[in-house]
Amino acid sequence: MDPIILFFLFGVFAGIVKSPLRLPSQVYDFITLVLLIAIGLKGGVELSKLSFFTLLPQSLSIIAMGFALPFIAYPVLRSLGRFQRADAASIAAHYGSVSVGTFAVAIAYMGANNIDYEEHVALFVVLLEIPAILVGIVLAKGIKQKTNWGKIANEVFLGKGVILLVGGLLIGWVSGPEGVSSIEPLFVDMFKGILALFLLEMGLITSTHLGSLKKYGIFLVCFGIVMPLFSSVVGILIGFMLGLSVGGTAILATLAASASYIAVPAAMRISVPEANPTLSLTASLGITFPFNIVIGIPLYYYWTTYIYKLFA
Amino acid sequence: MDPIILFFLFGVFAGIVKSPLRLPSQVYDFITLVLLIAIGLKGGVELSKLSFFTLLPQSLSIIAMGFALPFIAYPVLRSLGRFQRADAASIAAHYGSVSVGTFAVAIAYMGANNIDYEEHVALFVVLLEIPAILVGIVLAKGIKQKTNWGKIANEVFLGKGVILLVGGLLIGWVSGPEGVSSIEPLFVDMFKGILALFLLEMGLITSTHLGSLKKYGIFLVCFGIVMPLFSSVVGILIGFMLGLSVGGTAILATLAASASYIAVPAAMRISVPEANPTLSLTASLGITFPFNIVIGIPLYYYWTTYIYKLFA
Amino acid sequence: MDPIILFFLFGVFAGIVKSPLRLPSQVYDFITLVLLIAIGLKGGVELSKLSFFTLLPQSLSIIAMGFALPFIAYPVLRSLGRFQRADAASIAAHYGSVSVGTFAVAIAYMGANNIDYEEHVALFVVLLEIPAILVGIVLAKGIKQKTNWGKIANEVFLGKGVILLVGGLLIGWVSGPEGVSSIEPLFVDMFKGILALFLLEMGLITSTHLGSLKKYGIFLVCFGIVMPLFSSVVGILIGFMLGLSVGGTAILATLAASASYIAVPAAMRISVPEANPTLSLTASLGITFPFNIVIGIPLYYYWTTYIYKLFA
Amino acid sequence: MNKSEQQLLTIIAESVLESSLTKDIEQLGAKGYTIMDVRGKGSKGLRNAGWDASANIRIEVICNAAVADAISAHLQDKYYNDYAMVVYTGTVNVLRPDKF
Amino acid sequence: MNKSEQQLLTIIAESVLESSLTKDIEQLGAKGYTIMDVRGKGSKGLRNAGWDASANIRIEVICNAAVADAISAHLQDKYYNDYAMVVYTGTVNVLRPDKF
Amino acid sequence: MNKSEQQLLTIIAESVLESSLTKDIEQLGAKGYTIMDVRGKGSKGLRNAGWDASANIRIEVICNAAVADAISAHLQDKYYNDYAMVVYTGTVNVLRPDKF
Ligand SMILES: Nc1ncnc2c1ncn2[C@@H]1O[C@H](COP(=O)(O)O)[C@@H](O)[C@H]1O
Ligand SMILES: Nc1ncnc2c1ncn2[C@@H]1O[C@H](COP(=O)(O)O)[C@@H](O)[C@H]1O
Ligand SMILES: Nc1ncnc2c1ncn2[C@@H]1O[C@H](COP(=O)(O)O)[C@@H](O)[C@H]1O
Ligand code: NA
Ligand code: NA
Ligand code: NA
Repeated sequence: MDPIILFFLFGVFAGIVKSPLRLPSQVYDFITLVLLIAIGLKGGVELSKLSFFTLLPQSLSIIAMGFALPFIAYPVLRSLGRFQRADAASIAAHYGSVSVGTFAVAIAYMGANNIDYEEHVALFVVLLEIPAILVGIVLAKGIKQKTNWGKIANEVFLGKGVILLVGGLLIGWVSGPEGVSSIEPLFVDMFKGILALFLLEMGLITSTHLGSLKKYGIFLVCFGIVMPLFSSVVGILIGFMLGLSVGGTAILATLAASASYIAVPAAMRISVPEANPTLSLTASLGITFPFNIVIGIPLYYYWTTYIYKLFA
Repeated sequence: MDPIILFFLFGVFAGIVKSPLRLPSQVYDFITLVLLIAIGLKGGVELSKLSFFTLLPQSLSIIAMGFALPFIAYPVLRSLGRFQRADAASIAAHYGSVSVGTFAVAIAYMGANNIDYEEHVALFVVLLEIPAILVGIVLAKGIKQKTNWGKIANEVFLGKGVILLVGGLLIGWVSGPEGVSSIEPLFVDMFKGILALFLLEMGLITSTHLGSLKKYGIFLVCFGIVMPLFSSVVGILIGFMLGLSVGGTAILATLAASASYIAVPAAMRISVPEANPTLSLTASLGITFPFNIVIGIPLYYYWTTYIYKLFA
Repeated sequence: MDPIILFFLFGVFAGIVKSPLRLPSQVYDFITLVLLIAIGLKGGVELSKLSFFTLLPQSLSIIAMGFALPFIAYPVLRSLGRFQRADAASIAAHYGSVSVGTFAVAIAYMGANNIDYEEHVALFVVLLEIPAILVGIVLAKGIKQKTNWGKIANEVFLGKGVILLVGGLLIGWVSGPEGVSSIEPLFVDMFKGILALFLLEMGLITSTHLGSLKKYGIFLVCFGIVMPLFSSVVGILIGFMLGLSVGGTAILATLAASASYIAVPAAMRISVPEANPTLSLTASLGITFPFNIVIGIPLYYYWTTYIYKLFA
Repeated sequence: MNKSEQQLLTIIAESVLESSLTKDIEQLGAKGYTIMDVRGKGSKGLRNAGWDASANIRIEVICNAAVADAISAHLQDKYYNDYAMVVYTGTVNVLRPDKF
Repeated sequence: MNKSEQQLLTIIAESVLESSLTKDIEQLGAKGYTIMDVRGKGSKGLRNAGWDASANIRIEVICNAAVADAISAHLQDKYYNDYAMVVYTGTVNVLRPDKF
Repeated sequence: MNKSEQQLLTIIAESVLESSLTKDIEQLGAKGYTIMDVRGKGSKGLRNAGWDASANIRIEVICNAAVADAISAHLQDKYYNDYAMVVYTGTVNVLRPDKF
């Protein structure tokens, strides 16, 4: 097992046994910042090699997926899960959006197993972050005159996660491969080590959400596993249709399967305050994140190879 | 354009659009510490190769420049700028001293363009930090009995910036090239990556000073551009006279042109509290720093090559 | 002299002259975390190559040493030092346990001088951390019904230092050499640079304890030097008996000689609150730590080679 | 010394509210505020500041009684139902009363 | 607005006590608390927060007078002799008095 | 329990003043102080603690009324014109009154 996954499990363990081990939040901020920029840079360098006409159909399909997924999750949460409207909308938004941490682990997985993939997938992360948030707000509030879309757009596009990814993408795109080579020792060579520390902290945070699992019952656990399985299949099909490589499709499947725990919680807290944040974070962090990084990613890769063999 | 400059511009942009993106101040402290030590170490290793008799004339000329520049800036600020005595003295001190961030970018510029320079220039940074502070205090207060020079010397020599640079210089000097090789992965290989993060934060800080620009009007903007242009010429002439290489002279020109925003503001705040710190920081951070790293450094290098061709 | 020692001395100097230089505590936490994990990982990778039957006798001997040393220190502190019971017990616990910082410097010393050693020595660090704490508590309180051993075990085994070392060991052990290679740029290549920053901060902290030296007099100073000298000989003999290499024995000697300043102070503060923490920290940080890293380590190595020659 | 009694209003709330709260406070007439990062526990559970989503801030506002009441009422109205939040007021003596 | 007077109990103590103190506070009947990291100086010398061993925390507890007295008495009894600690109380007006 | 009324003096000021302020406070007779890092806004503008130059500290001093007055007067005299600073006092009940 990749040591970075062990770091996560170690963090969960330390949290469960109530060790006083803690990463200062400033260190967490620093690590997140480096990861987000690193992901953006890598994608941006790759983008500079692609034409607009390659990217356009990919981008549109992926944005469409981001809009569609919450619409599938929402009725399930309302009817089977019996959640209140705001809660169902908020959870749906989390699952329509993406988790950068999961994406980073997927990238590390491909790297460790020497699987090729389109390195501009970082662009997909950015494209998937936002649509689900908009859908979530509309699902919670309906389309009212009153909704302050300007403020929401502000919140969403300028949030730490999105702006750092976009900034990294642009810097990588403008600088090109030689340009960024001088900053690679920090943003490329350190990537997996810093990701290990990030996952240690995610394990600690996850452990604080495990306690809520009992409270919210079996439905949330099932949803947190079945929804990513379903979304991953959607991701695989779209990747296949777009003609992505096996690796790229598996990453897209992982993105589809992942649930946000940075951008969406912050946006929902401001825009749909009546939704209970513990509910969505418990599902996304307490169930889906561990499931994806430990079981999901290899599984989605396996499914992708399977489907590609089937159709090829 | 070097990606580190793009990091700065990205920081300015994120600040202007009011993104919640922020580097915790503890991370800023950490980054600054690593940069200062790295610069000192590099200079110190080089110092160990030079004789006292090479360094003495260089050091004396450079200290003289540090004393002279604020005396040139002060009357301009008083008469043309119509600033109060304390404010003019404080701004003059900022421009007589140096900016370590600008120096780091200049070093990165030389590295990226394979331009040779005397690596002991880090010593010049230390030598230039202090004289201007003393001149600034004298200009503001006159030479009174009352001035507590002991306390000021303490403030100035033990300030974070100076002590870390001097510490790095001494450690590098004592250890020599082989000694420091084991710590190079952090202090050398990471240098540009960490500088990129530093510039991102500087961009964020700069953006908070842009708002004051309007308030303080056109004179400050002009001063913040013309003064470095003038100082750079002084730096080039001194570098030429000292027989420095083209790269070394261009760096000295950059040092002359740069304005402090760490050591001097802190010292002035304590020693000349009646000076308005917003005024000097707006000029030094809001105008001169961006001007120098984006336009100044290549320009000073160009001027230096021009002058060297003229006289050679 | 190794530059990392110069970083320590620089920190002490900056502290003594009252420079405002400070590492934010969050940065200290981050650096300590990386060091502890790095040490654990390295040891764990090595552990994976060894059989249980090699490790068992080593582990038992070393645990025995951890139990024995405080029993030797305690009567000396009580009779010669005239310390109160709680204070003597607490100091004894500090000297029976180990200092991870000293261990890191010893490792760096072996690396810099190309001296081979058994890399699983990190296991010894873990094994030595704990027994002395238990002895210290028993010495202070006697074996009462009332002592809440569950709570103490919790405190001791889950404390930041122990859990990170053990976590690192396990992750290294499970992942093996190839597994950890992808995170080596952070945990191996950066090791000495990060250790340098750690020692800078240790120097700053040490300097704040030098003031107490005068207050507690000559006995504490003598104890802080003689006790490690004595313990190092015990360590050398045990290393020799266990058939360790010269390097491994010198490291074991250093571990025996080192005094804790992280795990033990925290545990004593909770379990033996009536002991004065300034007393033990002054001895361990103000005297023994500097003595060990500057003089002790080379000395213990010299003694080890001497004894090995004598008997070989 | 010129001293005067003012209200010291303290708000403990989720960090995510920082920008809305400061905007509201200024609009309701306060001349300044002071913010610090804190952690805590209350009716909405443990907020240990391990990361953004579980961090709290504590805002202090020195102002006159009318402004303090206006802010309290506004917070009660706008945030109390949905957010982790505690508000309390006390009386303090300030120097330079004209500042507040 | 529904306001009521409560006690605001403030504890400044060594960071190492954080988990014991919060446990005690809750057991003695407080419904919540707020913690911040601080540094300082007192009878036990300078505690500059350079590292864990010299760091302080400041805990605020809003509670009724009985609970405040119980906590004060308990702290005095259990910690005052051996630890760096300062405790003080004041009166504040809180919104939503039912919370405390 | 032995309780007594004391003054709680709070200073919010630029971080750069930390060492001078603590020196002054001790010289004027206070037995201790507690410091925390804060950010804020006031008549001298926004101080968001992004870096040293824009950071604030908040100092709390428990002391008797005479010392509190002495400190207030001294601060007013020495710093108020040139620095971002707010000072206020309140009354608190302390345990172990002999400490202050
Ligand atoms: N009784 C209390 N005393 C002090 N702080 C409190 C108290 N109750 C809540 N808090 C703080 O206010 C925040 C929000 O409280 P709540 O809305 O009750 O969850 C908590 O996270 C604590 O930081
Ligand atoms: N007079 C005081 N005013 C404010 N804070 C104090 C005072 N005395 C002590 N403290 C704080 O309480 C902590 C413990 O105090 P002590 O037990 O006196 O060492 C100190 O480190 C300070 O943070
Ligand atoms: N009305 C206020 N309420 C709370 N804090 C304030 C207030 N005014 C100013 N402050 C704080 O005191 C600092 C200095 O204030 P000033 O001297 O007005 O710029 C500010 O940066 C704030 O942190
Ligand atoms: Na998703
Ligand atoms: Na200059
Ligand atoms: Na030992």
